[in-house]
Amino acid sequence: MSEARQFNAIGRRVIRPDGVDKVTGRAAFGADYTLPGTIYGKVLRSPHAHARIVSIDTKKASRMPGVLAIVTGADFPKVGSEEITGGEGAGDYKDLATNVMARDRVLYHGHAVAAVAATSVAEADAALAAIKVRYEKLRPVMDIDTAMADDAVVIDEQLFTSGLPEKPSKPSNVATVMELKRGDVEAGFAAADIVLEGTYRTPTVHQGYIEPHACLATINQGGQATVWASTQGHFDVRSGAAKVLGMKVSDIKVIPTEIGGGFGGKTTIYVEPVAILLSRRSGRPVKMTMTREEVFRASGPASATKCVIKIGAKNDGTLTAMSAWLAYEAGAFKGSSMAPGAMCVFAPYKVDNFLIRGFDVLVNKPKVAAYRAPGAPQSMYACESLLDELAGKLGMDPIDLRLKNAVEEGCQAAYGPKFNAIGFRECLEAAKRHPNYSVPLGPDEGRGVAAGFWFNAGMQSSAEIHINEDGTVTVIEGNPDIGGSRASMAMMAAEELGVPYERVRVQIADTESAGYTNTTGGSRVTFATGMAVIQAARDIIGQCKQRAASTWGIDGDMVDWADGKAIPKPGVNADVKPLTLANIASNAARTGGPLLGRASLNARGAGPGFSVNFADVRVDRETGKLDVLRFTAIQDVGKAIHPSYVEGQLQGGAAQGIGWALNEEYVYNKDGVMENAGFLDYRIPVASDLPMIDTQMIEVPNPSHPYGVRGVGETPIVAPLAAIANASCAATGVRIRDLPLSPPRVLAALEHAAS
Amino acid sequence: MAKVHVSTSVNGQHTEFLCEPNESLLDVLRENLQLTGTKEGCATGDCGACSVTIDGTLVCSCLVLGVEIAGKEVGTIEGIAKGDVLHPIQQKFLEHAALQCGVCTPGLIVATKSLLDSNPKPTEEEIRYYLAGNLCRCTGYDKIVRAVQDAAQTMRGKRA
Amino acid sequence: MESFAYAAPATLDEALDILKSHRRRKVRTQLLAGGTDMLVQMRTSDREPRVIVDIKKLKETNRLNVGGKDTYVGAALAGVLLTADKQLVARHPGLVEAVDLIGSSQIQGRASLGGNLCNASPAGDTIPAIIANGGVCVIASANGTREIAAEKFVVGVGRNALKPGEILLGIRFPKPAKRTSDAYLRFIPRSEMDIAVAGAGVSITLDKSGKCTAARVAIGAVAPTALLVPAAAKALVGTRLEPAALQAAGAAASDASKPITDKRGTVEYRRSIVAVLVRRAAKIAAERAGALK
Amino acid sequence: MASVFFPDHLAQYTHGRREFDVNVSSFRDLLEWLEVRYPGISEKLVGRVAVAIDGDIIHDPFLETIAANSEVHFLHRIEGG
Repeated sequence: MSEARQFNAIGRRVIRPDGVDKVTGRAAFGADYTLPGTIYGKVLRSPHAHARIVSIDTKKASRMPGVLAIVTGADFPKVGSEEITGGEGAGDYKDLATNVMARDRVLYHGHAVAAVAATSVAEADAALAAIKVRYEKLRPVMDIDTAMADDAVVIDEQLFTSGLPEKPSKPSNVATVMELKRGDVEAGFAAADIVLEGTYRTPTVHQGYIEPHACLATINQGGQATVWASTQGHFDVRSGAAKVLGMKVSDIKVIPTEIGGGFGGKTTIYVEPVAILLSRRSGRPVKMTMTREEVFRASGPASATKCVIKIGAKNDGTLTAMSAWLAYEAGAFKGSSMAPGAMCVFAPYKVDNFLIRGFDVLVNKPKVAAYRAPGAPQSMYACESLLDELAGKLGMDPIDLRLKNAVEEGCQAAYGPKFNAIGFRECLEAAKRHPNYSVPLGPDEGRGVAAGFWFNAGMQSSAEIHINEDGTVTVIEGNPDIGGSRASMAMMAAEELGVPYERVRVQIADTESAGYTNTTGGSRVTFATGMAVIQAARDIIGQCKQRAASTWGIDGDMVDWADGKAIPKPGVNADVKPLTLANIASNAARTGGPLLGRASLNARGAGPGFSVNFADVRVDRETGKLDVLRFTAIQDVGKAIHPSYVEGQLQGGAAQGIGWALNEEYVYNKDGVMENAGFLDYRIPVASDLPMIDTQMIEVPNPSHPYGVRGVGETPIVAPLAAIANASCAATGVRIRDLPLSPPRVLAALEHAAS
Repeated sequence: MAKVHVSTSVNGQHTEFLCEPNESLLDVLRENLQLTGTKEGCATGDCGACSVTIDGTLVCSCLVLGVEIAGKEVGTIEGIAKGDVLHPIQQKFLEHAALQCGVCTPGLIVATKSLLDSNPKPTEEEIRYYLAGNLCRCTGYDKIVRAVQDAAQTMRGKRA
Repeated sequence: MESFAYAAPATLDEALDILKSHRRRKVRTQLLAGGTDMLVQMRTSDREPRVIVDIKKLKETNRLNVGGKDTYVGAALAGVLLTADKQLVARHPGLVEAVDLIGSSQIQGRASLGGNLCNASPAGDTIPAIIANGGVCVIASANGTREIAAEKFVVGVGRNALKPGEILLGIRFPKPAKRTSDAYLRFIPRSEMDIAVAGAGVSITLDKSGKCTAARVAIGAVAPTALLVPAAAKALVGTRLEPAALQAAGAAASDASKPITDKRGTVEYRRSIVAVLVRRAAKIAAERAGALK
Repeated sequence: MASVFFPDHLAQYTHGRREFDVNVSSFRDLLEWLEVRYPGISEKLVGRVAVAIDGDIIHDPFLETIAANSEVHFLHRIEGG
């Protein structure tokens, strides 16, 4: 791309096209759709964390008033084992089906056991209460240490650890082992002047999107289903529901509703196939919405982890060796985000000798789902915390320590390939220069620094551009707009076509109206789908040049496109007026028919995102409470298409990371029952918990994107955990390695240190 | 026992509906009156997505019974804009990009209006505490607070 | 199917009649004020049908009087009405602080002092503040009215002293003596929206010289009910709230507490911070009562 | 010759060998080259692992050019949230 390129549309802070509907209450989210005759589906959930289902008796429930259909696991087809070709944590269709509705065993408290459709929610709830399920309780396995112990209860007798050189002889709760290494780690430690080691734990946390999962499904007697769903990826809802129900993909149409947050948690399916089946059984449209309690108990949280990190360094801060032992809870089925966690943990640093071992571990908790840079926050929290300790021991500024070892273009990443243009060093330097970094601290206050990294994804996208008869532009694409992406698509189309942003409208189309498009996730939309939109716009421009040429009676390659107009190339001897998009569109019928541009691609070259965050916190030494005073998020964003929404990603990720660090955790009792399944006691940050979150966008263009875009959505959640933990350590003088840094834990540590 | 007939006013319009005595105002608005701009995030009063006003007082509609609003004036997000003219709060939320997914936005706008109606010049701290019952998981609140500050200034200007 | 019914009597007599007639027919009734706890409970744990008797239309439950002798706060008045009353804030600042701490702005639009008391949560924020202010519950029944001290009103977790057919009309507070003020503090992990992990309401009376002549200390969320802690008050009386006196009062509160470990805090943690809260609240109350800083 | 790398957990498919120097011009050719030496390996790799060619991560590689000095790394597929 050309560095000096001047942009017209992109880089501005325009008003998003869907904004008015969202500030007036008109935007329709998952639970907002109703069809004539709609009835309501509700799910009966397991009261036990681990049990065998002995019997299910639905007779009484089926005779309850208003009840039109009841389904249990026996009503679903048997689904064979088949890998879901997605990314980390995507798992297996058999597991997906069993997670949607339990068959012979329940594997976590909240696991779906049966479902009812009735003419009202109250009637459905009453019927659920009348279903009799007999269970034979089994001992729940609730944490990594228990699950990995030699005498552990094995959750899945068919599960043999994969990733080992030879197939093990016994089943295990460890689904997968992964190893990454380079150089000679023992020699590296031997060569170090200082070697530090620490064990870090992070709890189960939830994405905490404000809109619960919701869908409306209807299926006709011919077997064709239509589903309105709040999802990050409606094509994935289609493929998942088709597998779980044994249907043809072409028989399911999924219409994406507006989505009230996802953060990775709405990349899989829960109620959608159940709603289709209930609709088939009842002959009526079925609406299903999870309660908030169900969202916590039965949708996919992020892994709890145990990470052991060891770092060796020279006295000047040069890293000589690093090792990581990383165990991630997968929940009841295999497929945690351990692998990306392992690949990220040392990604920001140059080190010749390292050994990373990762373990994907089953426990009796809900199957984890992706959560913003899945896997990275946990392992990098551990590594970035230990680096902070190292900086302290060496008496080095923590930014200087990182600068000493930072990767740059051409360095080989710990996960394999060499980096292209990246902005880690630039972020570190910006942090060091940032005025917030030199604000004086008061008593009981501390400052902490940490770095973050995420790969960012490319994958498949499609886009169509229609030029309407008045020259306005309709963009059709297939990524639910979770945070302003309609605006960035419209801006990129406007930029390419040379028309004002206001003349472009973006439509998020259903599975039958948009070309196949991968999920809104992996920070891929602005990058990959944006690239498809740009290519579709270039397709339009090519056609317009041809139309202009035929209008003028000159050769197509004699026409240029500039400022939204077709003009003859310099030197062309034609006395013609430039033709605008509107001119060409109005004459389209005579020059070959409607103007329709298309692109589909599998995007490569997603540029990785690096960040540096620092936080100031104050501790109340009598209660152990930490207050965040200042937070600064610096990130290489490639090229900010809409700067406000990019800043918003940095701020939102920071807030989620702060919550993860300070208060958020699933609290389980000894029976494996989550005790805080609501927003009252699962404490996400509220407005008064946070300061303004200062952002600085560094723009090191991604060479693989026409405008230099790199994904920005996920990296922001990675660094805050350690930034807060390191600030807490600086404020309190005590290093706490387990998250969250809740007041009781901090006070206990302070008291322990004093005694 | 039978459904209850309730006569009330919603966004200035006389409105009548039938509801179960234990049905929440939120369900009445969304299901009976098809006013789906008011959102359900938790149904326990912890998220504020269902914020509405009753006789000008800000409440969570999930914690009010439909039968309780007989004879009252209910204000919802659908009544904030006047015809095709956005309220300054709505305009500032757009200008400041104070929403990402947008599901908490109706509740936040209703709550912000309630704040600024009673306190035209709130400090940042007052804004943050007043809106503490409106959870937003996307924005980190920064741009929301700035939008509210800017809206307050605009509204003061209009009043003067 | 059985269902719920709703009644919103306009007078006290009508309300008492409704309670009486349903009792005779053995129909379960439930009094409704702001409903911010009740509706959640109805939705999550207690789905049994009953007749909901809304007491918000009664004049007796809606009266607010900061009078010459006593203060009277109607049981159904929403928090916003109390926090907006300048006289009430001036006379019982700690009580109003406690009201203001309950939930969000939205909750403040509904939640009431009477509801918080009747809900009888160990962690109810207003309860220690009511007790510290010497609050007396005014209860009506077909037989007339009776009064009981607030510390006797809550009898257990989720249980109060109301008998069938009775309605809590309001809470009466004696007018504070000269140079008396109060404060309420609670501890929560976030800045808002949480349930108290521990709470402390303190009322302090000073003489002209700044010596404490009377005190009431009540603590919350550290026992099945809020506790009045005379030993903590005793540690303050006769002192000028020097650090040693505050320390002793805190320790007395800590000793009196009988906390449990749950998702919101441990026994040790609650014991430890209740002392901190008592110290801090006593200091604020004394400053408000006119102590020199 | 292009350099091809397998991380440890994928080197089980290559009998533990982690590095190769290969003379191929496209990813399709590379897969054929590997299949000849390790029959069945394509099935383990296609659709299941990603590849980075000169730093660009590609989920579903097929016709991508591999230059004489290219570096090709097989790696776990990353999708993200």
